[in-house]
Amino acid sequence: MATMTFARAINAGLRKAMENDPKVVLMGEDIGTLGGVFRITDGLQKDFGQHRVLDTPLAEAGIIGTAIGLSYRGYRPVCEIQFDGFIYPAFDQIVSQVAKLHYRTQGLVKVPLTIRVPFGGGIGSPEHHSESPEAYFTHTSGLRVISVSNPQDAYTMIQQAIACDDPVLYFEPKRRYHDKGEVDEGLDLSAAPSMESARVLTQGSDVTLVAYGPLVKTALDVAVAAGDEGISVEVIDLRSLSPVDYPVVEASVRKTGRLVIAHEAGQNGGLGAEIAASLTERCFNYLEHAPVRVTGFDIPYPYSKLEMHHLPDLDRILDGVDRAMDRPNSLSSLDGADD
Amino acid sequence: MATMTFARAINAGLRKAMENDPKVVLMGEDIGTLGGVFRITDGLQKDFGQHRVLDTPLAEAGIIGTAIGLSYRGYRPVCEIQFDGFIYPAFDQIVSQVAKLHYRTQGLVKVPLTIRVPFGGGIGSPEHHSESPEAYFTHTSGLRVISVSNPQDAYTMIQQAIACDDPVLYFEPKRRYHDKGEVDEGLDLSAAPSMESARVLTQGSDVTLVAYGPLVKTALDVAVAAGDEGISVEVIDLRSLSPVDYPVVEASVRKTGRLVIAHEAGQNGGLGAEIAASLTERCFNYLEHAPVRVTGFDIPYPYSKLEMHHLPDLDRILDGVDRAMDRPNSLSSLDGADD
Amino acid sequence: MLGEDSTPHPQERSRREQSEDPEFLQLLDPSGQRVARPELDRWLADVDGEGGARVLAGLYEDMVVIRRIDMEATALQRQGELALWPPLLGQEAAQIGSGRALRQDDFVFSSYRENGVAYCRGVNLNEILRVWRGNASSGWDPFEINMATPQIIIGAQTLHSVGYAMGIQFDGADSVALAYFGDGATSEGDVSESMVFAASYQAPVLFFCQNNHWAISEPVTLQTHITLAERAGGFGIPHVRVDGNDVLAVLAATREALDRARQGGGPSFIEAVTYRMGPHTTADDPTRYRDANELEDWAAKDPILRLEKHLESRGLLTQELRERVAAKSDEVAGVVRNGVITMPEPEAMDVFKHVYATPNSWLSRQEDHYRRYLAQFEHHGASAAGHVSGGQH
Amino acid sequence: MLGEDSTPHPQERSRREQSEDPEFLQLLDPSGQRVARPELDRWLADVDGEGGARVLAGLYEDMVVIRRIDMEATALQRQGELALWPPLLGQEAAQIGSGRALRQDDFVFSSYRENGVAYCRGVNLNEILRVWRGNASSGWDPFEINMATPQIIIGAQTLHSVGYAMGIQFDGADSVALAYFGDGATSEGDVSESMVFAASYQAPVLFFCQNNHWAISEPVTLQTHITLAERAGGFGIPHVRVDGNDVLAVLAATREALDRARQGGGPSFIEAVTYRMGPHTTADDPTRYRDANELEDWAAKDPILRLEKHLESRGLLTQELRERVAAKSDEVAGVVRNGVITMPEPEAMDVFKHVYATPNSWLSRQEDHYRRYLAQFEHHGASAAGHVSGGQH
Ligand SMILES: Cc1ncc(C[n+]2csc(CCOP(=O)(O)OP(=O)(O)O)c2C)c(N)n1
Ligand SMILES: Cc1ncc(C[n+]2csc(CCOP(=O)(O)OP(=O)(O)O)c2C)c(N)n1
Ligand SMILES: [Mg+2]
Ligand SMILES: [Mg+2]
Repeated sequence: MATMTFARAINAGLRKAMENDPKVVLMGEDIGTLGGVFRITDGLQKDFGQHRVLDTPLAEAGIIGTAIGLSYRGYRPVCEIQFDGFIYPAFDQIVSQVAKLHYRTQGLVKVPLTIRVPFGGGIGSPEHHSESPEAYFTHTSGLRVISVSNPQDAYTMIQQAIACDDPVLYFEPKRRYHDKGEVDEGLDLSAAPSMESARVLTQGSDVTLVAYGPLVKTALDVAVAAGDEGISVEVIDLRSLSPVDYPVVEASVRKTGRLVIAHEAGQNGGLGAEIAASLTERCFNYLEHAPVRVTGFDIPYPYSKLEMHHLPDLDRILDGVDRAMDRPNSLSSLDGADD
Repeated sequence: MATMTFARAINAGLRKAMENDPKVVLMGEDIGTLGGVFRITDGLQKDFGQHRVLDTPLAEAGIIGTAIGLSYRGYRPVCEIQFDGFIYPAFDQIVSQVAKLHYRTQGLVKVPLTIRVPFGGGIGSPEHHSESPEAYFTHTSGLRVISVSNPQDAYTMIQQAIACDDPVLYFEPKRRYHDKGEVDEGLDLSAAPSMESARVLTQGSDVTLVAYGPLVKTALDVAVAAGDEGISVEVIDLRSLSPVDYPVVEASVRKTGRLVIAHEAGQNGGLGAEIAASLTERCFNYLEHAPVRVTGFDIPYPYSKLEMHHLPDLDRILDGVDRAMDRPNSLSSLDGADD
Repeated sequence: MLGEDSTPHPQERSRREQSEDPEFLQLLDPSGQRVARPELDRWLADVDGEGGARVLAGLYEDMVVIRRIDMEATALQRQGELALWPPLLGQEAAQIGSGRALRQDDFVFSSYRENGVAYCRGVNLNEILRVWRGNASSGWDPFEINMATPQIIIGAQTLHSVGYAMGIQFDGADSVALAYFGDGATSEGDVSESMVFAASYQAPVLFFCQNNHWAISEPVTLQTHITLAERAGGFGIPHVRVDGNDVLAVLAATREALDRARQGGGPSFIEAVTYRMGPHTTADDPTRYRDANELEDWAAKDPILRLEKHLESRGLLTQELRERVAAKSDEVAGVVRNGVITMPEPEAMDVFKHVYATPNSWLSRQEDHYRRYLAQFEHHGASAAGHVSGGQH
Repeated sequence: MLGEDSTPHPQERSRREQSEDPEFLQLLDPSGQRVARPELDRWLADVDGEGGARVLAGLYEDMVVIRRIDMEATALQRQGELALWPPLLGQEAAQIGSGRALRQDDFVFSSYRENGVAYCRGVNLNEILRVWRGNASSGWDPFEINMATPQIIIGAQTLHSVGYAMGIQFDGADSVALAYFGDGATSEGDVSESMVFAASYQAPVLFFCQNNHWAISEPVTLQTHITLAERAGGFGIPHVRVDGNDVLAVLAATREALDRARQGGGPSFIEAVTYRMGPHTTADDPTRYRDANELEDWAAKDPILRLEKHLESRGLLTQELRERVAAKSDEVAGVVRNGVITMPEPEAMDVFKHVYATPNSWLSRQEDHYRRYLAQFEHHGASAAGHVSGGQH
């Protein structure tokens, strides 16, 4: 066990994957000499050489498109998209190629690509640097989408993503990069929980609170604050966004009868919509209140002076918990009204 | 009133918009001399000239990006994306520019762009020609998304989209292009229902069936077939996919207590998820069954010999209606089971 | 001052297209005469040397055979046996000249029209039309013939070829990756980015652009006012413009470029100037946008005709050759036709296959539900989904 | 044969960068001497003629002033008054030389580093830093100064400029659209596509590439092995490579290109070879990736120093000029600083403003809910959202 930052844990996981498999290559803008703008790949080019850690020309479609070609040749590329908002130029290659190649070729061509995306807000950046685009990818068949919330998972799941024969979008909550945690670097991958599994972080009986990535930490704080008021919150870290580990969430909701989902992305068609719809389908008769979504607004990510208004925080999520619990909340006055 | 095909109605609507406003220009691949691969722009270049109807180089980001520049200069470009699957190369320009420019500039720059997208399956095409990408855009703040289901709406709403100061994605159900209908070409736009409004097509008391674009016709067939079995279906054509006209759907669901949503796009994070989640939030106490989604599968669009298995058809939607009605259905055997 | 304006007025373009252009590589003139180009002769040693007759006959056979496959496919589409077909008619020299220059360990990434190249790679002719019948998303095993299956997203495959070439480099191999694409494709951002990457890493890739003058209804003059070969120059990539209807010029240029790549010389770009004599696909009606005259002009430059003239001038177009080639064409056409009409139909549950390489809980559930759904119809004796009308519900 | 390999070995590149390159346009040599270039002199008639002293003094003032604004902004960032700042230090000649060549009715689309160009356009200095303080998504009214607000998505604005130029064409006007972008940007597909469109329609647009040698930590040699000016040649666009630290060369080249566009001559491309003397942004640490020596070399080529030498050689660098420029710089810096520190704070509900131009029912509801949410805290006497801890809940 070692204590390390989230950023360092990803670095260590990448290093481990590269040591274990010579076919693993890293590609991206500024990831070599500089070690990435967040230093996630710090030192790796020095240790593994320029052919294992490639600084690429400034072109995202180019990065993903050439990574596909490398997959054909038997490589397992790990691509860094510098910031969430810069993934869109590569969207076509991801949606029409990466996601569909295995299907299109009847399973003959595997695309064991990992696409690392530092995502989400809260660090005071200018526009295009704080996006939460995960729902675009969960809606894309053929991709797997995961998001990590703590150093241990960051370390383990980057290796699982790389080892997986399917393409994986790996969303890193950039505002948590400096958080520290214990990491067991000796952990045997095969002993680790599957990358597809969700994890119950706190046992609770009143309400299920589902989060992923950056808001898991906030969700844990919510559980404590709500606990102080006598509300017992079961926090679930989704970990896998596509597929979602529904059996775990379902079991929890059957127990609590109430569900709150939190994410930074906008509400309209965000992950919360799918989870609310799926859980309603699965546990309609157990629900005591409609699933509640606490999300970013459906606006372009705002400039930094206002981002704390956009991001669901402790209070906003607590308000959502109150709503799910039929306690007084910000929308109480609308109850029963045709709003 | 004139009887015309769906395709012809769009053509007539474009012509009307171009006559009314010299700033309206059409851009796209093969839309000039050829009149578009679906002939939607047939004859318009001949009548309005090469500066009003531009054949563009083969580059979708280029089409949307230059249309943005034209917007800065006061034009109202209407861009044709030849097929749904070819919109992804333009995704960055749409998501990071078209959708965000008005917000970014505090309302100073308007982008009154219309992006026409022939979408959906059912015409036996090869891959990338039958996609239903609408949910990517409904999840994108700053865009309006509409889809038309009949010649009259096609005619009217293309004009409304062009007249709108916001960017509009206009999804055309390509497999309905040859359907005929009555079109009132004299219709005063200001008298027409708002482009944001949904429309109740059949009054019903047992279940609300929500559809849009290509499946509206199927939904109407479902209403007839279900009616034969004594089930009264209220069919709603959404027309606007973002924003959705929730008050109309909500009123219906409060009445029927049951909701079925049908679309061709995959289920995971599709429009059905948002509608199910929103309606559950809005009418939880009125619901007698969880909202039911009947959608395409979460697979890349299959090759044409299998597309009828992917696309929700009359029988699949009827099965969904049965589910919503708690009648025997394909999943009855799972009822109560932890599936 | 600004650099010389190299942009000819659109009207001047036709002039530049002429074979008089000294930059335009032609080794067989329109009358079928072999034009000497000392600097290139080493690439045609086999053609010009002793065994030349055999080599030329081989190229001739290939060109005739792929035209026949193409015609057969068009016929099959007209008869309703195929959903769609993109004819290669007129592009036989470009495809055979380049395809026959390749080594088995080279790897091809193509568009949808390069079925002649697939033929050179040894594609199973039973499989080549699966995708056009609508029975599969793609046609063959890419690793069996070292050629990716057709790419419909215009230009996307060029990046794949560069990535593959980077892998060749990492492996220290001397294979080459090929990217085939059209004149229209050159406008797509992906194609430019692929040249950026190829030049940056000096990857062993050959960009092979078939300029067939049209992108559906759009003439190449809409995409560029200068030659497409020059485009590559802007990225620092060696390039050449060849007569794409001259199989020897294509063969020589391709061999030179491949050799350069094998020697570590990095990427090259070949613009093969040819003509799409048929419609864009069987769904297209080219009379809506192009002159009958233009087609006639190009019919006179037919690549097979050109090679026939050459063979004739060397006394090689024997009755025996003609008969052999005709017999082979018939045979191949039969295989193709038979493959199409006896192709097994896919099964409903195949829609769920191969979406993922590893099990996926969400999709498995969907699959299970659909199986139950279909089973209902069996209970009721109906044949299959989509065939049961609501009335029978 | 394949065209000549125009790709120099990476090591050879530095040679080509030298001003000895005859293709490299320089009108002030490093010692500040005016180099005669007869074919260009007509573009500098005002500089070389009677009123030249005034023109040169103006350019000098501009360069010193924008450097001062830049330094002030960097200082404000260091003091925590700005969230971020992308310095233009070292690129003053490129920005002033081009910015001062423009007409009021031309329209600029830039990246984030062209604050010197914005200065030339007459930007309100109170507004220029709003976006970097985090108080707005963008800085100014694009239509007031005919310049779009900064673009962060690398290369995206080049397409906008071409579209705008197409609009100029439709309107029969003789304005020009400008696209400013960096060396790194040239690799993005959008930039290539913008050249395709510009060349196809012969749109009146000027591509102005500031090759400052770095894209964050990536040297320009990673993006290309040949010059960036040559890139434009591949699209059939006239191009020139100028010494971007020579304000007169930049001015002359820009004037020529603008004139060409106004005359209907279509697009042009200027590569201004310069150097980013500061970090990429205030968040960057360039010592991690570049040599101190390199910086020193370029410090010797400082564009302001160069112009000072020239002024000196013509006896124009008077005490009066120095004092006037210093005073102006102080004044401007004061305005900027004051603008920043007195900038009004945005209000919570502003997050919902201007998402749409027309009312949107979905968003209005969200806005209403958030208003109710915030109102709660007022009832409870708390200050604002995000400032209330869960404990007080
Ligand atoms: C990204 C994308 N945009 C548009 C299309 C539609 N489309 C199919 S083929 C074609 C023309 C391609 O022309 P070219 O590259 O010259 O190849 P050719 O068909 O002549 O072989 C177009 C526009 C597509 N398949 N992909
Ligand atoms: C599409 C996109 N990808 C990546 C980035 C991150 N990024 C910001 S600036 C930059 C380097 C740009 O270099 P260059 O074009 O040379 O301009 P310069 O900063 O030197 O002015 C990068 C990679 C971005 N902003 N947009
Ligand atoms: Mg073509
Ligand atoms: Mg730069």
